[in-house]
Amino acid sequence: MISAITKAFSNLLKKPYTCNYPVTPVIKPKNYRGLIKFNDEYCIWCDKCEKVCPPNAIIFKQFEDGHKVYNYNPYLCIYCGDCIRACPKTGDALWQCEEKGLPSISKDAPNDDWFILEKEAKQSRENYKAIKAAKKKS
Amino acid sequence: MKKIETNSENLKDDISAFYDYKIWHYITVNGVDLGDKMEIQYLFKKYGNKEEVVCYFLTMDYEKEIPSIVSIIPSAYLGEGEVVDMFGVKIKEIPKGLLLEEDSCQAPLRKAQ
Amino acid sequence: MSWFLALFAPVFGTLVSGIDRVVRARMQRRLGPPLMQPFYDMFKLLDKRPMMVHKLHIVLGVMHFMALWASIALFMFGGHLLYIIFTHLLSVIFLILAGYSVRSPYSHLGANRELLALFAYEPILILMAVGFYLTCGSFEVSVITSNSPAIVSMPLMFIALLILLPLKLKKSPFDAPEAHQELCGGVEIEYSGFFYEVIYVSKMTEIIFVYALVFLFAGQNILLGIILVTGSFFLVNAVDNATGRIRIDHLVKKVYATAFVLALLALGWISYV
Amino acid sequence: MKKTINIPYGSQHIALLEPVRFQFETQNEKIVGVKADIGYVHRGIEKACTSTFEYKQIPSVVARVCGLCAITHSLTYVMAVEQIIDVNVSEKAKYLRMLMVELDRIHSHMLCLSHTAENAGYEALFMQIMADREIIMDIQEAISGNRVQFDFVCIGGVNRDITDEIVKFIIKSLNELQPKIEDIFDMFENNWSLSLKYKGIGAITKENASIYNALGPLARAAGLETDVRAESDYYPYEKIGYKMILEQTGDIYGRNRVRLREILSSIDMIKNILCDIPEGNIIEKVKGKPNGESVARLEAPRGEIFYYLKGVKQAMLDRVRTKTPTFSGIPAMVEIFKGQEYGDVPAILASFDPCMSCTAK
Repeated sequence: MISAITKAFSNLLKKPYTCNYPVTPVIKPKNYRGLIKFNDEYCIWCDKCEKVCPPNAIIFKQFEDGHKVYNYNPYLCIYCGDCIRACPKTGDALWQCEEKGLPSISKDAPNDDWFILEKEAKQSRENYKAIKAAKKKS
Repeated sequence: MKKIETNSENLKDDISAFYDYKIWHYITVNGVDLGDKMEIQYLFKKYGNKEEVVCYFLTMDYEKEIPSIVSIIPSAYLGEGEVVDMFGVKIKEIPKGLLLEEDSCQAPLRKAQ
Repeated sequence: MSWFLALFAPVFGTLVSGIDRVVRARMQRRLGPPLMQPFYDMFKLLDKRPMMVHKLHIVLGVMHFMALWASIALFMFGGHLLYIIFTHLLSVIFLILAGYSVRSPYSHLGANRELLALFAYEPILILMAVGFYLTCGSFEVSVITSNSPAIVSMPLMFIALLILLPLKLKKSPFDAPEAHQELCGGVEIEYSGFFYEVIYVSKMTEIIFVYALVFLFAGQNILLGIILVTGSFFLVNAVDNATGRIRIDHLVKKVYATAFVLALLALGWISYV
Repeated sequence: MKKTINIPYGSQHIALLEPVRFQFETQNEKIVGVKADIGYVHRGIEKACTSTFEYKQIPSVVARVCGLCAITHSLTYVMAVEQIIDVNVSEKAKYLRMLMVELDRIHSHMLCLSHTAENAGYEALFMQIMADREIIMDIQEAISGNRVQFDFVCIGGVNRDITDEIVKFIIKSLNELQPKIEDIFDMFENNWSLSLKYKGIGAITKENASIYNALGPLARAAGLETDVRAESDYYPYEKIGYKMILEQTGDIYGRNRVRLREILSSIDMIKNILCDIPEGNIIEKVKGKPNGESVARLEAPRGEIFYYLKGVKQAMLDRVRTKTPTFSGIPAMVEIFKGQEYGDVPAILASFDPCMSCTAK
């Protein structure tokens, strides 16, 4: 107990462990798992990342002429990196940066549009398939 | 996993003949839905050696009632309570409502629903 | 001067409480809250909606604060030490009655413990007053503060008071009556909004009362008084950061075994010398 | 006649960070009856694993059962899946998994110790242990890229390799941590108020521990020899110097001692692991769909964790059963509470290290 008391006094002179977080930034280690970045120039549109993603944070929407658009929801992403490992063009088309994802408050409703988009994307695939099938027939 | 079959009549006799709290570590009670029947498993492991897990199992109809093993293993009421809640099976003297409430979805892990 | 001190005692108490929180945080190597945090808390509590159980509960809470303030005012005006101690006792009894007046089990247990703690420290406070009478020849605070320092003639009594400090300030090891992990604050749990603020302020005003008693040991020597107060302030905080909370039955036993015995010894010493 | 006061403890309580409710019947603050109510936050993860997610995605899902034992949940699941679909994991991946599990054990034990200290009213020790725990969190962040949710293991191996730089960093940090742990050990051993709070409080006998199926540190503090690390040969624990840590007292003091000694032995084990990590692939290719049943057990910081899987040649599993340590520990906990003082309840409860997000998964 005496040693603890002396420690309490000596701690008064030492620097605190904690920091004033939003004002003083914290140091992140190298290879921190952050947001997922995408470059459509190199993408081969194989949809593998979409299939493996556990929370469905990557969605490809397909248009009638066949080209796809990549959509990514940082608020749904769990930064597990499964998409990066599934990607055949890792580093060029899809990579994980060290940037931290920003928090969101429920007022912004970041996921509401996303779930609508999810349905639309599903529908767009089916539409495209139907168009393709119709073309084959003709 | 070593599986030993039993049935609802012999369950209590089998378990009480087999279980000694000084030798066996009771792991849990587990339920598996086989589509039209239920399989209830009682899993045990021996303390301090590397033998495999021993599993006593019985198959039962959804509506039948099986006896509880709480009189033999006092801590089994949690595992049995979970099976009762999740699969809606009937076990004697084990009430519903350990994990789920009255107004929540009943027997969520059953396949028919 | 006395008017000023008596009137602004709650404000000083709040300020000391702010310093206390910063010191405690630094002793744990944290940054801690800003100095004015207790004031911010008070402003926040003003905005909250009071949800009180019944009127008697409110009245007892307010009476607790008023009695405590009155005892401090008596002190600042140099009144009779026994009156001061008994006014303070009255304020604590109001709080205990408030604890019993609601049906929450935490409040009841808190009141039980508060009562036990009262049994532990009240005799020692009275013995201390007797000690002052024996050394200074009077119970009047104004007489005691114009005499030579009483700590010279009864150091053991001062140590007894030091043991009581954590008990009165609700700091470990003697914070069982409040014990937020067990009782969520004990007697104060059913207060809310503005009325909780009254209890909150009176908790901080109590700091002034306790350190005023410490100051009394310095007599007319103001510099010594300041040294005693700051020294005991840091010591209490250090002990708070070096011990856990002991149980209420241990608390009563330990306080009687140490502080009460020391106080008796001090009295014996004074009358012998 | 003594008056009985019923004290609800939880599901929202200052000292209890978990949604569980204990109802204590007390007479003069002595507990005469206890009821436990779990299941406030049932999230249906077992259902989600069999209806929404494919078996390859589940390691990420079960990791979110609990933040503290994230690695043990996904690892036990992965071990069970690997048994079904016959994947042989390389030695290197096994070593890396062991490394992560032991790191997880250290930080979880430290968290438990700090809570035990805080609930005994010793705030400064809580802050001190939490500050020292940051060292382990930094190591974990360096290895896996995230503080809490590691997502480190995957079916067939591990996701990230370890570099020489990280190895050096780990050894440096662990050398820094060791004297700090010894310092904390000294505090728990010699502090006057803590010995009043811990010694002889919340004790369980070896007999009762095995009747009520106590697990992990709770059982080992009572002298019951149960540790999955010694009961399976999946991981080469003997090679890296595993010793079972036993105490005989069974009280809070004994449990704290078990945890502290396990931290020290885990530090030694990690150093041994880092010395002889074998060469090899970290990940094996996985093909096929699970068909059959399997079980897997692992020693989580709180005790035995158990997974039962059943697959029927589909990408989705037929049944995932999770048995978590706290879930089986509750009967023993209820038994310990009887006859204790209410004032000791927070410290006793914290010394069990209950994890309700695991219990009601």
